Amino acid sequence: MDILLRQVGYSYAVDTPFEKRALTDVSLHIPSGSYTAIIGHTGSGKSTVLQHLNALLKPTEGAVIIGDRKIEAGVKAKNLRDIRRQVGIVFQFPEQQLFDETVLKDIMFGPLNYGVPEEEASRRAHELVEQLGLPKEVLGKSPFDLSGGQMRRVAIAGVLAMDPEVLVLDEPTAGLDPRGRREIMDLFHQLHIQKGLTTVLVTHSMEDAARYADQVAIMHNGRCVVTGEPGVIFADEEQLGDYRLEPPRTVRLQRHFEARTGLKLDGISLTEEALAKNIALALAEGRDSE
Amino acid sequence: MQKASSSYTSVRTYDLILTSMAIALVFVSTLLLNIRLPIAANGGLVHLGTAMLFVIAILFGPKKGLIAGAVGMGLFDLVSGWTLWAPITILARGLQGYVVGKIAWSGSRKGGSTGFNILAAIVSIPLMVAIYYVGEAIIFSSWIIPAASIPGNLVQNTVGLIIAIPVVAALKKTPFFK
Amino acid sequence: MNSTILSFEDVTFTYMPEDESVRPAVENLSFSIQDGEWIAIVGHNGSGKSTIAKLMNGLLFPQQGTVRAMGQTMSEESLWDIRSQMGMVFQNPDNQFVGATVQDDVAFALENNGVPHEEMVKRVKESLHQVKMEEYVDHEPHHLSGGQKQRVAIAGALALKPRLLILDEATSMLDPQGRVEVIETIRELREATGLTVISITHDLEEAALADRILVMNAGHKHGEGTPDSVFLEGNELTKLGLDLPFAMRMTHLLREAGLPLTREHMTEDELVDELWTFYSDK
Amino acid sequence: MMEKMIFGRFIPGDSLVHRLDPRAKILFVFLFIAIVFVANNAITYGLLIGFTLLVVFMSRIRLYFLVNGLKPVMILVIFTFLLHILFTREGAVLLDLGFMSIYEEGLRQGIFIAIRFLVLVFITSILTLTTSPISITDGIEVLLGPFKRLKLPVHELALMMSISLRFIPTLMDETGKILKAQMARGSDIGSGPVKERIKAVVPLLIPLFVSAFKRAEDLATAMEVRGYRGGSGRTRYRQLNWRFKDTASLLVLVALAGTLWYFRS
Ligand SMILES: Nc1ncnc2c1ncn2[C@@H]1O[C@H](COP(=O)(O)OP(=O)(O)OP(=O)(O)O)[C@@H](O)[C@H]1O
Ligand SMILES: Nc1ncnc2c1ncn2[C@@H]1O[C@H](COP(=O)(O)OP(=O)(O)OP(=O)(O)O)[C@@H](O)[C@H]1O
Ligand SMILES: [Mg+2]
Ligand SMILES: [Mg+2]
Repeated sequence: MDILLRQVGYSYAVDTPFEKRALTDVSLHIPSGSYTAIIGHTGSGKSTVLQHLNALLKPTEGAVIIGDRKIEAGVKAKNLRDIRRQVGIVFQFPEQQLFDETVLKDIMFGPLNYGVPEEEASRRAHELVEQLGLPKEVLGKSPFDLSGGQMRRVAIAGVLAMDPEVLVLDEPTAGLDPRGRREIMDLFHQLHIQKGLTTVLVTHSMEDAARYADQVAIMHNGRCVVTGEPGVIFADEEQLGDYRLEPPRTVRLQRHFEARTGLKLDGISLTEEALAKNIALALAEGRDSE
Repeated sequence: MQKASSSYTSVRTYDLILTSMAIALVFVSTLLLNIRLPIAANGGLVHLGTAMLFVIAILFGPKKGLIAGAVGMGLFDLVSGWTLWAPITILARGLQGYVVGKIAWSGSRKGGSTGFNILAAIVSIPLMVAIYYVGEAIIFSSWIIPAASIPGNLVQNTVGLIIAIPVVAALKKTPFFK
Repeated sequence: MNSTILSFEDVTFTYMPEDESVRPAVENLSFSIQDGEWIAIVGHNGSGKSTIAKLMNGLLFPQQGTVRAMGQTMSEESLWDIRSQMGMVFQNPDNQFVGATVQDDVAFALENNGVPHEEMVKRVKESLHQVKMEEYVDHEPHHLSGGQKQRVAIAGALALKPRLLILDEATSMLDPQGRVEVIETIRELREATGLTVISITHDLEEAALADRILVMNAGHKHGEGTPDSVFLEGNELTKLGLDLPFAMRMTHLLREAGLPLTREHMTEDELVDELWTFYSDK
Repeated sequence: MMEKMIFGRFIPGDSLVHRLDPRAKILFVFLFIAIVFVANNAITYGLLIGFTLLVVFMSRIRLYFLVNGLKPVMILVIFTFLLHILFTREGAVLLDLGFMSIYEEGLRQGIFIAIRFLVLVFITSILTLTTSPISITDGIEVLLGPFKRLKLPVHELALMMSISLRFIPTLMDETGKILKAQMARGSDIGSGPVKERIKAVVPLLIPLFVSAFKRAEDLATAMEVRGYRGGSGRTRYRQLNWRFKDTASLLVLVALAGTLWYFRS
């Protein structure tokens, strides 16, 4: 399912003395099956953009086209439930949405609301708990009896259980320890690959954006200023600096290495593994050519 | 709600903060959470402040019920243009919270009996309505005008009751109350 | 100079003493911290780090062993005196801000300790200056970023002129910029005042800044030492659910890619240096 | 942000009224409420209007803003006025509409009550418009001071109020987030059949409670670590200063009461 933002503007608290413009003229195309990372400084409008993707916010200017639905500023949109089922959203600190008596019921909450039959919902819950690396026993426990990391996983399962076509993630790993962070990001990537799930990730981690995304969008002062491939975006350090962002660590190390040795690596290394390989290669070649 | 360390001071501090949170919860539910119902009174817009007040009084008893009702809703009046009503609200909602808590907690029930919880809320309704009626009668110097707000108050309270009971039941099942 | 400011002697604590099957959150733990040191405590989720922090300032009392701080044994009697000499900053910036405005919050601990008014005004100003938040005296918490709130929390701790500052994952909920702000603040404070700092963290880059690292695993002390010596364990740490600093991960990956790197590198500079020698050697 | 909307009732400023001690302002409002009931004829009500406008003027709050913020209250004023006209049947008939008549006394009553109502609303609103909630809390704490002897936990009450004020914006943000998160899971208190809307309340309130508990626990720990152990032995950072202008403001009110009494019929 393609999502298209067409010159979207959004203001909070319209028609009050506290009106606050959050987005201006944002155009962004999220192709079906892509993995898009949205990066930008704090307050640049990333979360506001995200909430347009499943019509939790409606643009005050411009239009958002989600699949075959069009949500236009000033036009009353009816029946947004379908959109919200197709576009699942994992908020920052999603464990805050847990409420039900047991983990099983909580995971089934979304699907049941959207009319999925009981057995099917339960089947999905069982499957997801396993997929997310949680022990089977948690299904019968109260979500409030779990550790922080487990709660986060259950909340994510609650969104995945609706079987969305698009998965929207707002800093899904904030506050987790390094292992938890890595496991969850890898899981999203796996889903993206295996199920062809269109994925949109808001993150402060340039490393994650570089590692996983095939399209990167930079937000700055409520505008979407650049979109492009990570290899191109993260190579342009000057531009990143203009938007108060730093390149990923791998890129910084690569530049450092290049400056010191005078060798030039091919392209730009977006993952640690790639960087190691490139450096090894360059050094080997450097030797040969002497 | 057991805290790991339970010296006298820490229990009191926690209690104080819990009460502050209760005030904030009542305020926020009054301001932000509205349900529109297809009925005429109040234009159909019902806030969840009353429901929240019932829940708090039932879960935490008369003292917190009193403070959450009086301060939470009184504060709401103060900051949202109904300053003149604040004294009435403080009295009516404080008493309402107290009565609900008192009945729901009578005989060491501690809000554990659904029957008593419902009874508590029902008993508090005429009390709250009457205080508002008398208070507004003084402001307006009339016994007729304040009658206009009775239906709205009744709807508000009824919806509060209908919502509070399942919420209490659900909350009682969370580990915080075991 | 090198006096012990805090020590644990064979401390065991369990949240559920009645339940034998639950393992203690902290077991037979001993360590000591010298005046002026910066110690990092690292460990996976649930390894007992926060429990240690709570034992340090008498929020919890051990079932076995002794906690000593500021030259006194922790007890109901000495507790308030000890607390007045240590500051603590917690993980969630929102849940520790008591005052209605920045200055009220910084003054809170002073009020509790009965500091006279003129002195309070002076100290509030001083502490806010130390964390570079003096321009924000009248700001309300919800108008501050996470990093700013944490700096206010640090100022609130500093106002009492503590000898020891404990940070329990104080940076883990912040965005990268907020994290840098807070770590910078701590660094500068240490340079200026020689404050003893205990930072509990998941962030190994942050831990690498400390003088000494204490590694926790499932309630036990796994080991302790300088960052260099601790990180030398390499994959052992990864097994404990921890990460390695970036430069070290790269060192390992480069080795896997066939480069015969001889040493472990803690910083990028060192790593690039060796790569360079390697290249220029030919 | 949303919190500005509620506390937006407080308009920071530097007028004489803003600078009065909150205790003076609270006492002023209570005294004023009592005094208003002294008025009973055209002159006294006229004086009240004059006095109120003077206070509004001195607060430097634009009348437009004051009236605009009070729209729902204004509707009530009009409603009250009409009811008095319709239901009072004393004095000469001013207008005979056939199906009903408007009496002189009704009109008089209607106007007077409306005026009383308006001056009350204006003066009480001026209090909250010129005093920050936290100053009001400070004022209340000190004014309630004498009740400490009756074992009323005044210090605790004031601390509770200030903590709740501190957490209201936080919980409001949180409420917004939970609302959206559950909406994304297909449960919405804003649309669908009534039964569904009511059902959608549970998934909303439980997380809100849980989050409040969590915050309470964290905050209690943080407060204790910072040496909080009840009200005794504490000093105050915020100081209130009672100055001459505060006494003067109350004296003016006494003068007003005297004048009203004199002109009362
Ligand atoms: N509910 C709201 N009411 C009013 N203004 C808001 C609201 N939410 C966000 N804003 C404002 O809109 C702008 C964009 O906010 P947004 O949350 O989209 O930023 P962000 O890029 O997600 O930031 P962060 O990285 O801190 O999460 C900010 O200036 C913010 O203050
Ligand atoms: N209040 C409590 N009641 C019961 N058990 C607890 C409590 N707090 C912590 N525990 C348990 O004690 C152990 C140690 O917890 P602690 O919070 O000290 O870990 P931590 O290292 O700080 O973890 P994290 O990195 O998640 O903060 C865990 O197994 C935890 O489940
Ligand atoms: Mg955001
Ligand atoms: Mg911890």
